Amino acid sequence: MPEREITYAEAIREALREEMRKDPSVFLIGEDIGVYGGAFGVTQGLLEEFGEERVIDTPISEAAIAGAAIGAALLGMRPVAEIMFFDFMTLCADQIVNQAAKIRFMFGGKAKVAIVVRSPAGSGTGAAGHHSGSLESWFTHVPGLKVVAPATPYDAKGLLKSAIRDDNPVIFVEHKLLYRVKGPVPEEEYVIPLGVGEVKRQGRDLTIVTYSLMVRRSLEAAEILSREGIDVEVVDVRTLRPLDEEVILESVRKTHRALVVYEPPRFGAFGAEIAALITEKAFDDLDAPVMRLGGLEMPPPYNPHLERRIAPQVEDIVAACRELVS
Amino acid sequence: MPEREITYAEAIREALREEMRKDPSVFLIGEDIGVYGGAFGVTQGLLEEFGEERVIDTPISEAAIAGAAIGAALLGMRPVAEIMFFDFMTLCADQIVNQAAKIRFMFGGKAKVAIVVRSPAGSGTGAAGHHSGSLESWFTHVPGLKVVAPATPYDAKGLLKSAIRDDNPVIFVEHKLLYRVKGPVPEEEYVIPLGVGEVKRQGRDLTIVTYSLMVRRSLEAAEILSREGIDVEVVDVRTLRPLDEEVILESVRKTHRALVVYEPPRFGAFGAEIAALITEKAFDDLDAPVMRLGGLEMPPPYNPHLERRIAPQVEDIVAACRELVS
Amino acid sequence: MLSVDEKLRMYFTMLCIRRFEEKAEELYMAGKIWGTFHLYIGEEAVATGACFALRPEDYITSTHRGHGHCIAKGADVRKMMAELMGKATGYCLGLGGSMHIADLEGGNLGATGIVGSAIPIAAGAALACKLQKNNRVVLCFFGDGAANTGAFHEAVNLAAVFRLPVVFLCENNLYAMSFPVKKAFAIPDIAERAKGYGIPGVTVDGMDVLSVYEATKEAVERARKGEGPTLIEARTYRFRGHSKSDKGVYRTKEEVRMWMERCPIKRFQEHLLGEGVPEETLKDLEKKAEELIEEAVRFAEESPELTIEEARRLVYA
Amino acid sequence: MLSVDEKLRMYFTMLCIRRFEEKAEELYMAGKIWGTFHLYIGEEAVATGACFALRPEDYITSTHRGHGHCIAKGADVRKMMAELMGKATGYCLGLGGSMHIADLEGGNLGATGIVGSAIPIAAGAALACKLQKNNRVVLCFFGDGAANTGAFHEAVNLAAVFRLPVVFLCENNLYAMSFPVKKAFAIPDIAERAKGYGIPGVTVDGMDVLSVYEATKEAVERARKGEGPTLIEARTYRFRGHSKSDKGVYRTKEEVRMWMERCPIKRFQEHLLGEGVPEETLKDLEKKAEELIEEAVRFAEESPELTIEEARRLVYA
Ligand SMILES: Cc1ncc(C[n+]2csc(CCOP(=O)(O)OP(=O)(O)O)c2C)c(N)n1
Ligand SMILES: Cc1ncc(C[n+]2csc(CCOP(=O)(O)OP(=O)(O)O)c2C)c(N)n1
Ligand SMILES: [Mg+2]
Ligand SMILES: [Mg+2]
Repeated sequence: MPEREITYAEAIREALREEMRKDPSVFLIGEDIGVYGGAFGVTQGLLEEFGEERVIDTPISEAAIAGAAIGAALLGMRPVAEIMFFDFMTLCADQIVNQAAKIRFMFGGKAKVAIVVRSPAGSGTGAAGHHSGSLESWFTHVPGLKVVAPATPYDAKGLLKSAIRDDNPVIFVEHKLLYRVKGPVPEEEYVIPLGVGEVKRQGRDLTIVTYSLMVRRSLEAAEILSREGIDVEVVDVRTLRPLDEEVILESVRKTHRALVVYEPPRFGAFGAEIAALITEKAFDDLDAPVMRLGGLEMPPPYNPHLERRIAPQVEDIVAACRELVS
Repeated sequence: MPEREITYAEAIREALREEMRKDPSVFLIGEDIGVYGGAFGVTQGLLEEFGEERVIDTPISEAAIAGAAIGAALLGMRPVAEIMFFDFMTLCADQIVNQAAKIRFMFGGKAKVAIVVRSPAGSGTGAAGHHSGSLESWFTHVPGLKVVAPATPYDAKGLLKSAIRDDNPVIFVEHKLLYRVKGPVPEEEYVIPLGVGEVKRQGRDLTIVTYSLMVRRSLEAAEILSREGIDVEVVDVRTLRPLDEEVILESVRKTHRALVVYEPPRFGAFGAEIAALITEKAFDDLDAPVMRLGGLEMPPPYNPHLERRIAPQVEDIVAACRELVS
Repeated sequence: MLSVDEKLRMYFTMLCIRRFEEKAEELYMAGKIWGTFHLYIGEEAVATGACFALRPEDYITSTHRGHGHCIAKGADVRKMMAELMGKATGYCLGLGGSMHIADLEGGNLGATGIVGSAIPIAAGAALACKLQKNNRVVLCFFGDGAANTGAFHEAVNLAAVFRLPVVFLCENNLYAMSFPVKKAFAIPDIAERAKGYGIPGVTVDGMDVLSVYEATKEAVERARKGEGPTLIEARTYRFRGHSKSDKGVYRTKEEVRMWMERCPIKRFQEHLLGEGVPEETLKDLEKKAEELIEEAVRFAEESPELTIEEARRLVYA
Repeated sequence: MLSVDEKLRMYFTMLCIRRFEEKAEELYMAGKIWGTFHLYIGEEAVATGACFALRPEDYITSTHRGHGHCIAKGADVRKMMAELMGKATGYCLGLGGSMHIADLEGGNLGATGIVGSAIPIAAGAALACKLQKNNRVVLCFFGDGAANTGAFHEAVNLAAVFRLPVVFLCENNLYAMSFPVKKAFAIPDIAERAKGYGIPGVTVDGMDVLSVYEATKEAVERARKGEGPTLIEARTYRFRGHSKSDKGVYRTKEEVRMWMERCPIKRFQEHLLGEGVPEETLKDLEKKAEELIEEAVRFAEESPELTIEEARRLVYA
């Protein structure tokens, strides 16, 4: 029997549905997630199955959404909050950073904030400066949080299930351009542990370390490069915090060259952490400095030709790889 | 005549006073900055001189403070907003990141958001999890912003004057433990351009790249190390965005070893950007991988002995340097 | 009292908004506009009535549903259409698009994609007006949904306690995306919120341009006299979906039809005819609006795009 | 009606708060407590009256000025004092300190250093109560200053539209740090804000423990019956500075003296004497409170501190 293929959005929905069926303490809270089904249709149908008590539409109040999730979690619930666009995470940053991430520690380890905050990041939809951001780097810098950014339907489902079961606050970074991408997802239940990366493609000549949409683009680039005889290994870290150092280092020790690819503006991003880490722990294995390919230093422009330029495209990754092995 | 010495807080106040005297479009807005003089006394006396129209106390409404500054700036004013603790920047993150930083670009370069947002960061005052944060790394990752973090009274004054005159939004990171530190500040007017770092101590054996309070600690460490025959160069980047790459690279090309020292949690911080940059641009000059010494991965604890451990202390810097040259 | 001439200018503005939106929709369907946008069709009376109560040198702040505000404040529809088509001749050089149109020279301080976020900015602009003693007023548009954001609360209170020259105009179109006002508020009138800030609050029929005009006029006068802000709630309705991705499952066909019957343009047209304006005159204005928008499309289509290098130079001043 | 016994328990609670705070101040002066804190002296009637209207299984959320809430909710003062002294036996193992005391088992969901930030958390806890159908109520303390944060607005509205079992108790002590309520609000009563959310609002004398008790009792009952939140404003005053760094330049000596004369403990004492409680009984309680706090100090002083490795293990579950 051929493996079933579903979209990234469907995979997320399945994870939500399965965890909600299994555990009555899981509920969803966010804007327009009920009858509207979410701005990207991710929660479509869940209101019908679980009712208004567990699929909770709210007013436009991001801080209250996050805060309510935290408060409910303190009483043992496992809320999954949806923040409609990642740009709006700035509106609940206090709740996430000062409350969700710190409460357990500040309260002497006696509290548990088992929340998931799902939010779509990324440019490429023509939505311009306020709906195209990728601020995941911010949250990787916050002790107490976990940050997950899946690249495939399979990973999205398995990681979201783990995130929901995790007793810590997890920021679950989805990518708008992946929602409609299909991939194999088995019917049987599975979970993918947080903090474990995966080699998405084996290769000898260089390692691309990346996550989310850029995994897909990197794999495409690798295919093109393989025709030129450049054999690229693609490491998908999947979880940004805690980071699976070993999967990265093992690969780099084999290929001796590393390219970190990421969508947010290049400067000050999480990609720098990966680059620094590789240099620190595999310096003697490196044949060339770790290279970074990030986004341009500008807010997302509206014009689609310009918008396309701000995030690394397949051709940019191809060019960077060529440069790195030359 | 011996040079005049004033504190970091006084230097900031002088910069505010001088710019307010010079330019009627400069005004201050924030909580308890008037009769109270600011939580750390920085704005003491300014209400008396400039009156309630230009030293504006507000309700506890951080988003409105930032937004009001932005709105006023659109009409040609040059507001200097004070956010009482850097942790509270999370409450106006939307206004700063989505509005202040992007407005100019999104509006086709036709708007000007000449605001300064001053805020004290850092641990060490026993104020625990919500009043000890160092989130400057976040803002270094935002195109459209500038980020400044002075280490001395002299720099604080000169950089703040430049920040106020700058036509872009500037995040001005102050450090609580520096407020009472004295240093020479001339009576005559001067400014220090943004984006220009400074070698604070010459040395041959290794380069420490750092900013803010850690400059002071690094200089102390360098003194100790010099007695052991280890000659440390200390580069204070002063401005985090835009970063003065040359002053860093020139130093590293000379010493061949680099240690990046910073207070925020080590992982995912701006220090990684500095480390990655050095590796990229001075790989062949490095005798050892760039080393990072950052804060521990935990929220600021209340207990003072524990609190002391989360940020690099002089002895930690000394130890790291010893390791790096060994 | 408004002269017939002024009323005709108002009518023309409403027509321009309607035609602009219909044309934008058409271009979107034809693949000439990308991304998404939020049409103002049905709400024309609000922006028009409100902006006509302003002086040219006054300011507005706008929203994601901002085309109407922009036109009512006197924008050049050519530059607006060029912006929607991402062209270098657009208000934002094609960098902002529908959700970020600003016309700073014309006093439009800009639209925002973050619901509620322009409310503090409007307060700040009003603060600047006060400090600069320039006798100007800021008119701040926002939706019912925005009234539940923290930004609304902080900014309205700030403006109230500082007695800033700003008018807060809540466009209550009964929905924030799919979320109905009756679920989002436990009060019947959003204007009631004014009481918590110690400012006047008033609810007006947002389908009647003259009511909106009168209410705004009064609020603007208060503001200009230094008596502080007013909260106006204009009850209106959007005839289209929330944005281009709306499947329209959250409101009934009857409800939409009922509101469409209250079309603000038809209603104003009837009023004008009743005042003795010849039908001919109105038809002429319709034609003129049509032409203006067609010309805007031509302009936009012929315009060039920015290069990435040009864009790069605009990040910093 | 409260029995004399219950009233005496209330009185004892107020005494414990007062003594705790005085002792904390003394220890701070002696260098045994570091950082800063915000004393509740003068406001004892609010926390006490309010918490006595709760059942033991109900919840509270607290603020930076939280010692009183904590004690009134039934906390062990030994663990509180240990927390202030940064000891491993403290409620938060010395990691939270004054501004972050939580007593989750006792139903105190915790204090916060970010003004206003616990209000959404209280709403969320109330949401959980509703979902869990556990018949519990959440009492949310916050200050007048917090009522101007966006978090207040979003959370109170959310609770109102969802009819959550939560009571919002605004401790209006006339100042947010140095900023007076009369400048921060353009309304005389903060309780007026309730109107904007469609919930009942009531202002009570926060220096009278019985008034606070009655108002809270009624609100708690409404909440428990599923009738949604209430906003209570308790007028009170802090006798000390805002925090340890306050120079006290923003209020007059007369004002402070005038309020100190209304001391809630003295007032309740007079009431009890009036009810025929022997002076002896009250004196005994004073002594008992004194001893309790002394014992707390001893406990705290003898307690160990956490190691950094132990702390490190608490960041993640
Ligand atoms: C802070 C924020 N949250 C959510 C959204 C997504 N969103 C865009 S418009 C909208 C509805 C806005 O409703 P309202 O303020 O009533 O304006 P309307 O669209 O009805 O004109 C929502 C939820 C957003 N843009 N910003
Ligand atoms: C969001 C935020 N802004 C500012 C502060 C600094 N601050 C701490 S307490 C306080 C005053 C709070 O006033 P109120 O809510 O009335 O409580 P009170 O101190 O009077 O009990 C301020 C401004 C803070 N902790 N959090
Ligand atoms: Mg609406
Ligand atoms: Mg107060």
